[in-house]
Amino acid sequence: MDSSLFQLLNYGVYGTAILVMLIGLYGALVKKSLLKVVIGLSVMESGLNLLIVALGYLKGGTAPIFSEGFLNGSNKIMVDPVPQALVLTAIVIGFGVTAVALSLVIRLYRHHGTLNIDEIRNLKW
Amino acid sequence: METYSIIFAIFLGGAVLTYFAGKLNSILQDILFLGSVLVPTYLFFSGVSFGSAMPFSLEGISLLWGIDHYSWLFALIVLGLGSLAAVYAIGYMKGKERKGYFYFNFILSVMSMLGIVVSQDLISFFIFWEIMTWSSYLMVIYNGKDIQRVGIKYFVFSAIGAYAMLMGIVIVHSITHTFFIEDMIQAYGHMSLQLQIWIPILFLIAFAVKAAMMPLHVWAPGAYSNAPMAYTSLFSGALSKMGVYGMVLILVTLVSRLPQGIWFREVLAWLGGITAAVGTLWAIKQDDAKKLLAYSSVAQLGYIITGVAIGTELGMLAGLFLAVMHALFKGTLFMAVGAIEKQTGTTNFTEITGLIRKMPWTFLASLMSIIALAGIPPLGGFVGKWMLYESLITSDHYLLVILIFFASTAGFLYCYKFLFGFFLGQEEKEWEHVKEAPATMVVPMILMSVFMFVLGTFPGIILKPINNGLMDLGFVDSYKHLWETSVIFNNWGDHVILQPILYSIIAIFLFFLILVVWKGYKGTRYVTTKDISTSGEVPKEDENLTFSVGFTQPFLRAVAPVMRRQIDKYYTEFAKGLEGLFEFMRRIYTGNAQTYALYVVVFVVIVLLFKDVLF
Amino acid sequence: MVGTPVLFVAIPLLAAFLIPLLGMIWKELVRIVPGLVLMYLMVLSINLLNHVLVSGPIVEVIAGWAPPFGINLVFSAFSGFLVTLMIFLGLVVWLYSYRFKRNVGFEPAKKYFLLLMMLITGAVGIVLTGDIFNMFVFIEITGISGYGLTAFYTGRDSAEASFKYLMLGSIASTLLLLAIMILYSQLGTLNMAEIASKIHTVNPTYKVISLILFISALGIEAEIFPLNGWAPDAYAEAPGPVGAAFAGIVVKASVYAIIRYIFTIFDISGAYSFLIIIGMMTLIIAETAAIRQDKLKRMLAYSSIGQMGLVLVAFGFGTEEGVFAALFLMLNHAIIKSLLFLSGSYLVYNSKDKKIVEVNGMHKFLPITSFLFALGAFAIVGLPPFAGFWSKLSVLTAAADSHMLFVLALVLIVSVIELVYYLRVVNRIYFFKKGENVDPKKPTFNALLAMIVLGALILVIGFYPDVITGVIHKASADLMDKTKYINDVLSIKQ
Amino acid sequence: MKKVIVILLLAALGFYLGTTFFNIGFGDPHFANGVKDFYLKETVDNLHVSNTVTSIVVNFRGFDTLGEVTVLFLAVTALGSILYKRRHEVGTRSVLFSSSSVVTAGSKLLFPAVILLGVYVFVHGHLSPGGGFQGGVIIATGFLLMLLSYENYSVSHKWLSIVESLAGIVFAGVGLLGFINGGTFLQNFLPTGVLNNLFSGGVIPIIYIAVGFKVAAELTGVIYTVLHEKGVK
Repeated sequence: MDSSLFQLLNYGVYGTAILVMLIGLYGALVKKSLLKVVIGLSVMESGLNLLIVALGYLKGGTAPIFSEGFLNGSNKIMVDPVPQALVLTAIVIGFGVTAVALSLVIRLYRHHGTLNIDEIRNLKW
Repeated sequence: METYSIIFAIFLGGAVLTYFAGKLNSILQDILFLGSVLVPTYLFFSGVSFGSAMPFSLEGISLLWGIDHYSWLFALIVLGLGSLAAVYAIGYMKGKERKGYFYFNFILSVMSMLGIVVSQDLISFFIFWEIMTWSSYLMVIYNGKDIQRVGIKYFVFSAIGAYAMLMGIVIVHSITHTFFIEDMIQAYGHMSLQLQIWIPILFLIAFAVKAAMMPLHVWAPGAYSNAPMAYTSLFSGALSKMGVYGMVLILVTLVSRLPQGIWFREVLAWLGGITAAVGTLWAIKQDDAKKLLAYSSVAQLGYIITGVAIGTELGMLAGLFLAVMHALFKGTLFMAVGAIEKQTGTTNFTEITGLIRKMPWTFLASLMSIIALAGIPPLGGFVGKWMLYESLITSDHYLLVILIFFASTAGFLYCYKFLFGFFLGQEEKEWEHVKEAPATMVVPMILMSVFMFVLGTFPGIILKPINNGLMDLGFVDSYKHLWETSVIFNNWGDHVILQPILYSIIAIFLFFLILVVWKGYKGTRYVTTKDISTSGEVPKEDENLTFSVGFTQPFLRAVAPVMRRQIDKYYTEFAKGLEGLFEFMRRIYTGNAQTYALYVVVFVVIVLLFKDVLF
Repeated sequence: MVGTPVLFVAIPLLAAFLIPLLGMIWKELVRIVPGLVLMYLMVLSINLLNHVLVSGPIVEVIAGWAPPFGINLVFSAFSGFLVTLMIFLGLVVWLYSYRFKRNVGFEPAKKYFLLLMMLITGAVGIVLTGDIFNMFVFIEITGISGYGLTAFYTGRDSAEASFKYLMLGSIASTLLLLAIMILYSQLGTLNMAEIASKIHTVNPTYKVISLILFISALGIEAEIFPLNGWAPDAYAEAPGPVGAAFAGIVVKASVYAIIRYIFTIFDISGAYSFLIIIGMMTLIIAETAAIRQDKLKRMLAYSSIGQMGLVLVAFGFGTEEGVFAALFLMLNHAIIKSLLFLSGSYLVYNSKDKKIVEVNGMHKFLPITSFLFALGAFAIVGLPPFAGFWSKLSVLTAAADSHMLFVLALVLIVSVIELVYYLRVVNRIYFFKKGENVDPKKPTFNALLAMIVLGALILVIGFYPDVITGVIHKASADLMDKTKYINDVLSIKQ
Repeated sequence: MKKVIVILLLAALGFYLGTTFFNIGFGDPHFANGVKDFYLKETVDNLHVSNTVTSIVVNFRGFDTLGEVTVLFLAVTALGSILYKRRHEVGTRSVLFSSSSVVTAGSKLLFPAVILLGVYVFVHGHLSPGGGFQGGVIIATGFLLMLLSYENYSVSHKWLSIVESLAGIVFAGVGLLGFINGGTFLQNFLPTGVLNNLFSGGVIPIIYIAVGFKVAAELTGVIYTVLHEKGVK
């Protein structure tokens, strides 16, 4: 592949991933609805996962599976499998955290009758 | 040295046992209490010898316990007054609640004070210092009165002092790598000038707090008057002397080797003088005997500080002699107030009058102490005051003499107020059934009065140990009798006595005493406060005509401008301001989850921005 | 060999999966099993610690792949000391809450004990693991258990506290993963020892950014100001024993992680002074906030945060003396603050707002609890002859020896503030009149026993600190010796 | 105002992250001697697992996965603890609706297929993309489908819990067996078979099947718990 095109891809892939992260973080920091905050956190994690997977990519590499096709084929480059394994773990953990977060949102809604994060501050100072 | 271990084990075990014995039997508790103060006292004076020390180590720190003549002198104050106060406390505490608590802290206080004087290293010194602080704090809050203000003020000032000392200790340690006081003294000469100035300051702050020196004295009146009197006699008599102990130690061993040391001395001496004056003025203003004595303690400690700070041979002698005397007479006075409080339930001059016939022994003890306090011959107080004046004059501190003399003279006002307010004046019906305090309370007072009397004539009894102590500290290069520079002492055989002229004073005094008491006892009649008429007007029931309340008014009006500026107020304002600031600062925690998350982002961004500076 | 470190994780996990099944057989088992597990681990950790102190660290590989290929656990003097401490506290907390949770019913009790056990396991895992990503997993285990436990009481504002914790926790895990991935992209390995041995080859810019992200992420868990917004709420709203576990166990693990990164993995010297800066900030802000609190547990929480700031300062000196002081402080803080949380939560047991004024006059009703609280208060402000004094002394000595007189003075000034608010509470307990509508609750026997154990330890360490300082000295020497750590781990062959 | 500050801050953060990662570069080998080469070699030579990600997840870094499974388990437990009271009081669904018969019949038809797909995915986790987690999620979607289409479809909580626990025990137990047989936790102690065969990879398929069951049970549990949560109004 052309190197300048690849350079563009570099900015594109990482840029997208980071942008997704920042969008998620923005949502978590600014949106007033608890649900949107939780969504923001999830989006942030997704961006991060994208970033991690992108880090493991190698030019021209295939999926790290030694299928028959790969063993018999000519392309011997594989992408880095470690980030993929890590991302799997990160996704699962992210799922767990999101589930707990949503259950807390349910509790908070039950308790306060609102999802506005500014009104849920009985604990302060 | 096994003795130290045994002594401290008895103190500790005794304290705990005494506390729990209260659950079983009150008398057993009293006996245990007395035992755990008196037995170690006996063991100490019979079993501990000079020069031998007990080294051991804790947490990798080498510690050393031992005594020299200097610390022995203070051990004498602590244990002597401690034992008498303990006997007194038995009577005083009878029937009061929280007896176990009182006994526990009493024993711990005595133990910690003894610990301070036997400590030859800074760590055990500090540990005992802190135990002393918190055990006395627990006594200050014993009554539960005003504890959030008075109690915490006491502890905060003590802690400021103690932490200043701790800072000094660890700085010294970072240079010497040991905690021995000996090593600190050795290494002091090689330190940088900055440290040579700062280390004594840090230590002196701690000692000045305990010795209630201006401007660190504001805790004292409240704390002294809040603690139970049986303890206050020890508190004011012995515990405050720990400040003097440390001060003399620092002044003699460190400051005297510093060329700039003269400034330390001047500042301390003046602060002491001002303390004496201010303490006296405030004492005059009080209507409560506890408060009066508390301020008086502050004032008396001012004399002591001035004496030791002047640092001439006589000045040091005067300071330490006054320290011993103060332990005696202030101990007695607080005991007397305690006895009155116990018998009448109040300590207010405006309420009590004419107890002289109800509590004659208490009166006698009070009279002796007041004479000693005022510095009137022939009691020991005179000797101390004389030496103080002489040392001030011979070292050309004329202004200071005037200040001290003013304080001392003004002091007569409150001395009189105390005597008159309680014991003289008309007998009120209200106090008709008041009886003399029980023997356990009276005997210690009388004993101490006797000591005061004896010391007035034979000051050598205590001057010699003081002399030896100062020699042990290395106050002067070669052994000598420091009192020889004074004009009032005679060496009589081996004993130091006052000029024979004093004997005639004693004789006259005794004559008048007998005359007045005997005569007065015979020819009095009952007169109530209201049994007078002023210009034909009969005073109403609710008019307070007690003489002792009003007679100081003119004087107080004269000095009112001075007294308007209370240091206490500034401290309070400062503390309030701080709390306001803290209140403002904790608004950082807004309670909004998003704000907290924003903090995280801000933190990360700021650290990233400054990463080249920080890392 | 008396056992192996992997059991610290494997046994509780197995038990955690078993507990729901056991609960179907006999309901009481859900309370007993975690205790049994912790007891076993306590014995194991003491045995291993004894072994390690004599004959050097145990490095255990998992799945048979030698470092850096597999994940490895390192039980050294340093980590072993912390693990033993954590498990001991876990045991105490379990003992304390054994009957305390009886009135909440079977299902919540099952979940409570399960989450508590996993909270401890997660913290232990953080300390034991030798792999940065594995540490992330354990941090998440601790985190999720923490969220669940914080929101345990349904009636209060606990969900709010838990949500704050969770929100910051999520951000923390994002930052942590970013940091891990930056390191991985440079070195291609996740093993701590190998990273440490190769870290000098990494471009300094990446190194610093990665370290900043690590500190920020772990700082959230370690309650560094200004990342600690969740902490006071979570401490105050979680059940008392959980507050104790947070203060004594979770925070310790996070601090361990920060320290491991700064001392062993990275070679950035500026990080030490950075530790001092953030530590001092945390100390000052937290203690000043604590003095103005009107809720007891919140006050304790701020105090706990402040103490952790002091721990970081002590680590920041970067000397062995400083590390010793910090470890000693961690030990004392774990014991004393746990005692304060445990006894404090009984002092305000039945009150609605958990206000400080509600402890007024409690000593008449709860004499032993009150005494233990007072003991803890005296100990935590560093009054001799209690345990806190020795650690404070060693911190100050370390500060003076590092010529940080400014830090020394500030720490002492803050100590005075600390003193004031603890004394105010103790005064209230002993000398104020009990409020009208306050209904004291007598502690159960096992709770009392748990508190007494901690109280006795305070006295023992206070009077004779040598019982523990030998171990701490070895632990601090172990942390300082980076080369040995790398060699110990990387010398393991398949 | 707050938004502007946040955007500025995020821009700064993005700048730092962006420059870092742009400099790291995309698709280039970043490091020389990473562990991945070892993994790629060993998974073929020793473990006979063709999906390297699986061999990393289950074997090389199996400890992480154990933790990961625990996180899920804890999430379910925490969820149950957080939402406890309501579920105790009201056992009915919060959202009640009736689906058309097309939906219900279709779901019934699809359900076995979904389950089968899930099982296939996790059984073949060591051969092809996929594995326990993915398979488990697919199975859980099958249950989600049923729960959405039938208003009174219920899953036995007890059985979910039992499956979950048993699967967890199998995972940890296999790990401990490895400890007993091989000396280290999670070590492979079974014959590894032939590469690219269904029965290959030693304990890896066993663990992944357990994970599949566990994830399926846990996710179903989460869905079920949240569905039965009643709102405040």
